[in-house]
Amino acid sequence: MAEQSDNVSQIVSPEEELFMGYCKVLDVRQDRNLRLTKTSRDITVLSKRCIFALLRPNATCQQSLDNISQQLEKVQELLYFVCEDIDNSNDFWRHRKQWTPGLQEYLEACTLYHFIRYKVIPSMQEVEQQYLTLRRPRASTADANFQPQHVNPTLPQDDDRLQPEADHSTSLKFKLTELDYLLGVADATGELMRLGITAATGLGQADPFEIRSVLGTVHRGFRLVLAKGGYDTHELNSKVDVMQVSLQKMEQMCYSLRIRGGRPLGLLPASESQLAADD
Amino acid sequence: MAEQSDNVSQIVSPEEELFMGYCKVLDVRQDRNLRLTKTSRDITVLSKRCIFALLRPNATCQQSLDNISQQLEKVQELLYFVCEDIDNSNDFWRHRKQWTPGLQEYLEACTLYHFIRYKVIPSMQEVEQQYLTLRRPRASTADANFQPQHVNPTLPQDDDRLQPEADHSTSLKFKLTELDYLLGVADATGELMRLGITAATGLGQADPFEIRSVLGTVHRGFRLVLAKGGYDTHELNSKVDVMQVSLQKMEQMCYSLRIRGGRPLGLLPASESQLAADD
Amino acid sequence: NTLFRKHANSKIMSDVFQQIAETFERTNEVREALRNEAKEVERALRELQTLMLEVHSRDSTEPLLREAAALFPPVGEGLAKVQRLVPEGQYYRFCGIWSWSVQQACFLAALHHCLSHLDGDSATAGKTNPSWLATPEDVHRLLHTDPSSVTIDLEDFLLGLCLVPTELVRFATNCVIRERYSVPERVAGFIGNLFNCFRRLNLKNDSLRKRFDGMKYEVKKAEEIVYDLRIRQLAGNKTPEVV
Amino acid sequence: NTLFRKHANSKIMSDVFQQIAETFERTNEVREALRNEAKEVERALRELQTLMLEVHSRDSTEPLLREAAALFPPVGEGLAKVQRLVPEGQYYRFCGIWSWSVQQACFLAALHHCLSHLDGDSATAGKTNPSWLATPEDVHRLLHTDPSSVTIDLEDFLLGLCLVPTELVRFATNCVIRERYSVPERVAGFIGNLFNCFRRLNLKNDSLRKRFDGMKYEVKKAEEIVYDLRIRQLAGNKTPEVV
Amino acid sequence: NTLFRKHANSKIMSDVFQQIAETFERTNEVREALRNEAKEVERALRELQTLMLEVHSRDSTEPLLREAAALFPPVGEGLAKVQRLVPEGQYYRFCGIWSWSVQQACFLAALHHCLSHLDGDSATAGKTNPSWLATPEDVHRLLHTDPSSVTIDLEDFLLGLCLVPTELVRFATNCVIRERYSVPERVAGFIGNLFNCFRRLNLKNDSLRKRFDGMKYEVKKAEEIVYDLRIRQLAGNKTPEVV
Amino acid sequence: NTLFRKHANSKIMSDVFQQIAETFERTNEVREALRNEAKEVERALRELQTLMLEVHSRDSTEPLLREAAALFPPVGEGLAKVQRLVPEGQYYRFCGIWSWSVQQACFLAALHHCLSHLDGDSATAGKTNPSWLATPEDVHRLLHTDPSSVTIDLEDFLLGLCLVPTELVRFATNCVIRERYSVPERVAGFIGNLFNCFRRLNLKNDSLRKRFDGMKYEVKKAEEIVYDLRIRQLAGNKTPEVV
Amino acid sequence: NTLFRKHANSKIMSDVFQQIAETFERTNEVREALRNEAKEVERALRELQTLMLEVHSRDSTEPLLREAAALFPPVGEGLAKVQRLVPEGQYYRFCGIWSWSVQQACFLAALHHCLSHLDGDSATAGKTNPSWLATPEDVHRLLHTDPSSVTIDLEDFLLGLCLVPTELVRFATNCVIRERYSVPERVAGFIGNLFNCFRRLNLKNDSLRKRFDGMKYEVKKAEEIVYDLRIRQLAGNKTPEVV
Amino acid sequence: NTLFRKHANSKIMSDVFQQIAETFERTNEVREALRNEAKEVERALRELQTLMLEVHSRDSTEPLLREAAALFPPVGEGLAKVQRLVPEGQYYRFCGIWSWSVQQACFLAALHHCLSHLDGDSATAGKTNPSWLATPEDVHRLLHTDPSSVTIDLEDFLLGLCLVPTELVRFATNCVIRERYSVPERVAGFIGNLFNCFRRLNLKNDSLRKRFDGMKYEVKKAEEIVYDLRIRQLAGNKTPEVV
Ligand SMILES: [Mn+2]
Ligand SMILES: [Mn+2]
Repeated sequence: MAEQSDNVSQIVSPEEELFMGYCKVLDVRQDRNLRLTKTSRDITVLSKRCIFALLRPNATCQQSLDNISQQLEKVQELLYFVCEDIDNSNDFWRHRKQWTPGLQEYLEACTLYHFIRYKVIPSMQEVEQQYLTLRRPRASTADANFQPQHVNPTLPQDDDRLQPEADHSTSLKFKLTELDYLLGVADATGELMRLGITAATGLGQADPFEIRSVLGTVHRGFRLVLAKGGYDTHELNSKVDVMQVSLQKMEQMCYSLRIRGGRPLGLLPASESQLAADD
Repeated sequence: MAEQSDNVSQIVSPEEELFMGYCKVLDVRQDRNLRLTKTSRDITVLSKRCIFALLRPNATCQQSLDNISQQLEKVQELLYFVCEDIDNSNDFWRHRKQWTPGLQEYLEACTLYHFIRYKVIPSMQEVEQQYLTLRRPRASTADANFQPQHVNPTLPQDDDRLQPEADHSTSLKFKLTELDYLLGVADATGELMRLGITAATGLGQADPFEIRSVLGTVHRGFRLVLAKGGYDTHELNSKVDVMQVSLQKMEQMCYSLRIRGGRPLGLLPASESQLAADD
Repeated sequence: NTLFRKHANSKIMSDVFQQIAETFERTNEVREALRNEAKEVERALRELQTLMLEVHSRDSTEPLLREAAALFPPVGEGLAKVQRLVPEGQYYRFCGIWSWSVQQACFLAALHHCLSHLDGDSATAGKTNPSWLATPEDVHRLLHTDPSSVTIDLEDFLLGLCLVPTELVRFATNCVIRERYSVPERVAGFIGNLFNCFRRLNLKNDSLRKRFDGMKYEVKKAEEIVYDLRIRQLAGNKTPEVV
Repeated sequence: NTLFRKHANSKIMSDVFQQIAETFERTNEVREALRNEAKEVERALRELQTLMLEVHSRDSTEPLLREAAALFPPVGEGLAKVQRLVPEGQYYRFCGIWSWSVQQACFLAALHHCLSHLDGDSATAGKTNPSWLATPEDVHRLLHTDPSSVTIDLEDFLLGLCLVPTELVRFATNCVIRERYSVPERVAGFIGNLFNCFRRLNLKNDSLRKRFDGMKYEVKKAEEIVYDLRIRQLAGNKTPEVV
Repeated sequence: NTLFRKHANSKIMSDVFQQIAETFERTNEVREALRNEAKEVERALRELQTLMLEVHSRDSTEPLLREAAALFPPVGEGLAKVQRLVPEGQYYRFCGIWSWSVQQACFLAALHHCLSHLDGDSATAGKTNPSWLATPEDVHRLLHTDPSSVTIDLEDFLLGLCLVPTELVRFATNCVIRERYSVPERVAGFIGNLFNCFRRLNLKNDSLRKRFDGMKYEVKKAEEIVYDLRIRQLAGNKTPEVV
Repeated sequence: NTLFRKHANSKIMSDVFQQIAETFERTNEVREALRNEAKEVERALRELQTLMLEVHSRDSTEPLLREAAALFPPVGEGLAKVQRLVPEGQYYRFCGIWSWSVQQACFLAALHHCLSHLDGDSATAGKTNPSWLATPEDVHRLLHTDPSSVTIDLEDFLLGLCLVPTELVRFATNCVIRERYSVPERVAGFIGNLFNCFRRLNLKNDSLRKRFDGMKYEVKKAEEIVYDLRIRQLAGNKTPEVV
Repeated sequence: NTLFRKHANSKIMSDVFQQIAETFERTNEVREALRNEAKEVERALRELQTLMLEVHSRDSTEPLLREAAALFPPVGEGLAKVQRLVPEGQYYRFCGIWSWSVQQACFLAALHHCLSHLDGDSATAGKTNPSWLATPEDVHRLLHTDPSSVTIDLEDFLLGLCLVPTELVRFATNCVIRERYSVPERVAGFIGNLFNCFRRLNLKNDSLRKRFDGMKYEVKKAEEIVYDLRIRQLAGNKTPEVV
Repeated sequence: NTLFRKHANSKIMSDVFQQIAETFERTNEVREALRNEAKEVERALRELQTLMLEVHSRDSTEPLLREAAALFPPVGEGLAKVQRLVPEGQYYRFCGIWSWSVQQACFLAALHHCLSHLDGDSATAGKTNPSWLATPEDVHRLLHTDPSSVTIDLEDFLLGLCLVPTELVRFATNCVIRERYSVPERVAGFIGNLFNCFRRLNLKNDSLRKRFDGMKYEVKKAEEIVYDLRIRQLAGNKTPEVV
């Protein structure tokens, strides 16, 4: 019986009651979607700031590297909340579309940081240990702005959440999939190319020939993965094309350095960046 | 002199110092951009919830209309922060791209609410008085999540902010431009069409012939504005095309009602929606 | 100390990629296997659908529904076989491959459930659920599966349900052609009720909201058939009861 | 009470739209006037640019810079005329119509300022700003305008600055062709310094970041010219001093 | 020392270009003038179209058609003004600038002509042409122009004609809503005729081809309205003969 | 009973369309003929272009230019044949069909003219025009046509001219490879002149605007070649003066 | 000194390409000829289609079908002419040029065959095939061709068949308008049959898949017409049985 | 009572369709098999391509070419397997499924052939063809196939060839980085030759036309590298003669 007048309490059919239950389950998912999207955007903003800082002129000095590593820790606090929100494998994969953009930007920042600090592209294990082992943020430091409100799930039956661990162990590990790792590294190659071109101008510390060979190795690795083909590679195909463009820009840069005597001569008083350029 | 070793304090050229000043000005704008974008997204989410509620079966009863009007007030609290953040005309227009999506969704919700409650499309004045007169939210109710952090502007010279009013008068009026009003009303016509088609099934309260004539009048009004042409109308052109599709869907609906005896017979026990259908 | 004394050791890096390539290959194999298995389910679904759609051109639906009931278990069995291939906890990673089939199975099960009620003989529909509207449990019952062997995601179930009204309206039209004048009113009652159910949801997900928008037109057509019968006194003039 | 007793009064509504149409028409008139005025500025800018770009094919730049200095005020005057038409506080509503001209004016002023320094004769550049890098005030000085009559938005100023290095590199190339071997080193110093300045910014705004990425290639070309001169002892072998 | 040996021809080159620049400038001025004039015509056309579109929401079209008839001459006058600016014999060089307006004028004139007939009162449509289908002469009559003052290119006329059926089908739908059940039949007859006429043309020009293909759907929609009315005995039961 | 009342006008409608169909057919035939004729011109142009582009891989251009001069008349003759098919005063209506060929002819003629000068032997280029820059008359002279038999629209001529700098820069590059170090300077002078001439035109037509913007890069490339030669004292140390 | 060492192979390279150029030229000529021939077929098809589509506006279809039967052979003859130009065994290489015409011919032949049956006089349709559904042989019979002279690819035949239901539904609508109430039922029966036949095919080819999906709407529309007639007792009350 | 009168033909209809369904199924199966086989070839090709692309980052290409030579036969074998599945005389009907693979195989074979020559050791390239330009026979030799087992369509071969210049220019760039300054000259000679050969073809097929247009830029880039080396006396000062 659809309600007639405005204030008669609506008589609801049994089927509609059933749907009110469904509505609650969908709302729980929708709220988690919104929370994850918001936090993912905040992670993206903070990670981009780290990337800009890493490309600044004074980025290579110890003091600014430490400062940037603190900023990365701030991102890890946000990732902790993401991790808590998708603490079971179903939610992890069901809500990937919401959290993967933020994670990829963070991985791009970590890869660039790692390369500037240790001169190597971090492996998956290194990323998981050094950048995805997340400690529960002390309430005070946690920026109220990013504190995700948990909607207490009224209808557990759809919500296949694992029993939350009894004691909140101090740290969570964010599960890194191969695809997210590759997508993060692929974006980082674009920033490495920027680092390389600045170096070729003599104003940066990096060695363009070095960056060219790293980009070459990463590009070959991606081709190796893609040779297998398969569904996941769709997301990677466009990234590999962009990487090829970056690689060829570095090749052009090294080409013009080579025909001009091979070394990036610092415009300013000659820096000791006279490196034996070999391949 | 570009820094050589890692820890030598960087000697910065006078020109670079000048740019550090520019950097601060740009950061102030960038932070305001981020804040406004976030708040605008929150406004969009809340407004969409109001629209869904208005299209629900029991929406027309007094009790749920009051409930929805409270939700609209919650949106007004967010608009208050937007208003505070762009309290001078320069920022109002400079950051329009950030706040207008949220405002438009809010105007869509208010127009639909107003039509369901008072059977008329609100005029610009009515919208400004009833929906854009914003009171300062009491600290407690303000959801910490949306509290915008003000970055204290270190360099006033670019930040052409008017002297903030001495006493925080209790209410602010959000300046409604003709373009934003039209964009909001245009989107609302899509939801009115949904209301009309549900009514034509006999399950809704509205009168499909009534909705068709309202859509016709709004569409004619938009065409009148567009006849003048000019730059602003670019944004409106696509909305008017969508409106024409909604109008023609309503015409088809009324057409099939007419050839079947002209009245939407409620499937459920005959409701008194026997309205003299005239145009 | 110069920044780049150490050279990125390309040897270590190509091992990193070699490993990843192998894991990718394993995931590809899982996807290939899932895809082949899903093709089997699609074949069984096509047969079930062909049979179910004959309801529009048969006088009595009862024998057809019994025949169709036998075609559900193979679909259920196929879905279980697919799900067995899914690595632990990765349902939502691969479910895109056969979620269309889950929707089709829910649609055909809900149609079957509803048509059995329409025949006023709830025998075929099984005793437990008196309502005409199927629930995920009813789908499991027809498919001879249970939530542990086959996951029916709520959104896939609802997307499947949205496809029922179109078939019901076509069924009602053909009932009138076969002079079974009592059916349209009960069909209109089902569809009106289902429409009100969906209006209870906060429909954010676009595909679900689009299908719900489409349902409105089926409600109207069902109402028109009742109207045609009512003004020609072809159906009992008692007000249509929402069963 | 039925929901829709009152009929939306179409008469009132068409008045609402009539009013809006009128306000739209007034805004259109403002835009039209601004557009016509902006065309005048573009014409003056084209003349100024044609003259300034002859710096690449002239032996001495000094007379050319003096001639060009006289072409800046008409541009400034045009910009002021445009801005006078802008309704109070609506600069950022309409500025899209002539922001390109503001960027071009800043670019040509900064180029003029820098070339005057290059000639080691800061007379033409006016006494106040010893640095080779123009500031918004220097642009106002050349245009004979002030912040109240003509707004120079910071982002437009920076976008204009980004266009200077490309012209400077072309100028350095032609200086070498004219055997004025001292210029390239100072040009390379300016460009290197400007590049480091931009690296101080948190470049979010895409168009600014794209132009900054482009500047890297000009830095490299400038360095290559210095390198060519250095290995052929054509320029004094003292290290290039960043002025 | 000069960079490029003194070239006698650089002096001559600029003279040659001087002439070219002048001819070029003249053509630009013509284009500029034509564009401004065309903008005026477009504004008048938009106003005429807004009024004509009200035929869908007005009960009687007759007063509206009279009102609209008064808005055609300004359009005709605008088109004549544009054409006067075209240099002798260069119509096809510049006609791209206002060909859209010519198509719109033909469309609205043909619609006006046809609606006047539909009202069974061919008075307004002028005595001479009893047929529903407007000819270029009818367009001239409404615009108060003649072939010498305004050229109506055949393809523009046909492109305009193709837009009439869509409006007529919408008009027929709204007539049914207003219970004017006699109109749809005559609309269906006219559209059927027009479609047959177009089919005899061997259409190569893609845009004309595309619009003609669209007309197929309008013919079907018009027939479906007549069908709805006939099956419910809402319209006279004469079957129209389309010769 | 007939659905559509017997319409006198349906008879008239088809007559009106009968005429339209005939005019339509005639225009299609003209277009068909023009297209076939234009294909012949394109074939002759392809041969001429193949020969002209061998200038980049030949040591001496003089014999090649003489050979190419003989391939221009067939192109001119083809263009005249096309133009003869165009109905009186409708040049601009159909010229889209072969305007690309006119541009190519102007481009190759201007290139031929310029290369003859570059060889310091203005004989082949004919006495009359001592300047590097070909004029429409020069194009007619090479094609053995005159303005009455073949129309060279100014915009097509300018579009053709814009293609010359790219070939000249490629020619200069290959001259350096063949150690003919005097050519690049004269090429840079010519391209600089041509760029200045084009800059005096107030370019509105987008395709011309785009090609002019492209020319900027050719000017810079030419200067870079002269720079490379000058810094290595490989070319005479006179700086060419661009007047 | 020469830049590229004298390559023996550049001589060989051009020989290799000489051969390639010749084979290329021959294939182009074949394509050219096929295209011209196909244009003739398209012209004949357009005439046939114009006549066939008049079936919607004629009271009796019988004379029209006889007239149309005479227009099929010219189409058949044109197709045979095209096929004769195809080099041995390369049908599928070039058939893309006229496959659209083959589809149209099959569509119009199947429509003709079906309409003859609808008239209850299978005489015109020839004795052999009593069924409504034309077979490729029926198409050959109408075209006066045989599989050796004209290949009818199965997919083209099926694509043509898919176009029949739309015309039949339009034909049924107009029959109701002309009060020939017996036709719609038989049309609904035929379309229902055709849809079931197509559903047995496991359709992978996208264009065929898309047209089959379209047929669903025609089945529903046909049922709705039968519903309209039945509810108003306008057609015989026997319910046709789809076997 | 049955809905549609008992139609004799519905029985016959399904028989006719039965045959059609069978032929249709057979073609689907052939396509399915061809697609699976083609996937294997694509996988082998991707592996071959990944290895060949390492030529840009390896110091000496000779060992790499030997390694790659071993990866060609599996590709050839896969192509032969695909072709064996093609029904007699229907190559062109299905070849679309693996034509991309044929083009890639030709591209990689031609690249392999050319790089072997570049290394001045034509041994690896097989004795017979001393020229840089691979012929279809050379492709067959590398793939260990022959024209009877694998058809290499001329257009696919040419499309593959068009991809070689881009790789060669990149190879030349990296050779300069590795200070192997003799390579670019020979690359420029080869690309110049290839471009001239292609220009003699009258290209109608759009994809081939587009790839040929792209080759222009590779020719220019190759010339610019030779120019850079020649101006810095980094390469032997012989000017290559392109005959
Ligand atoms: Mn990035
Ligand atoms: Mn909306």
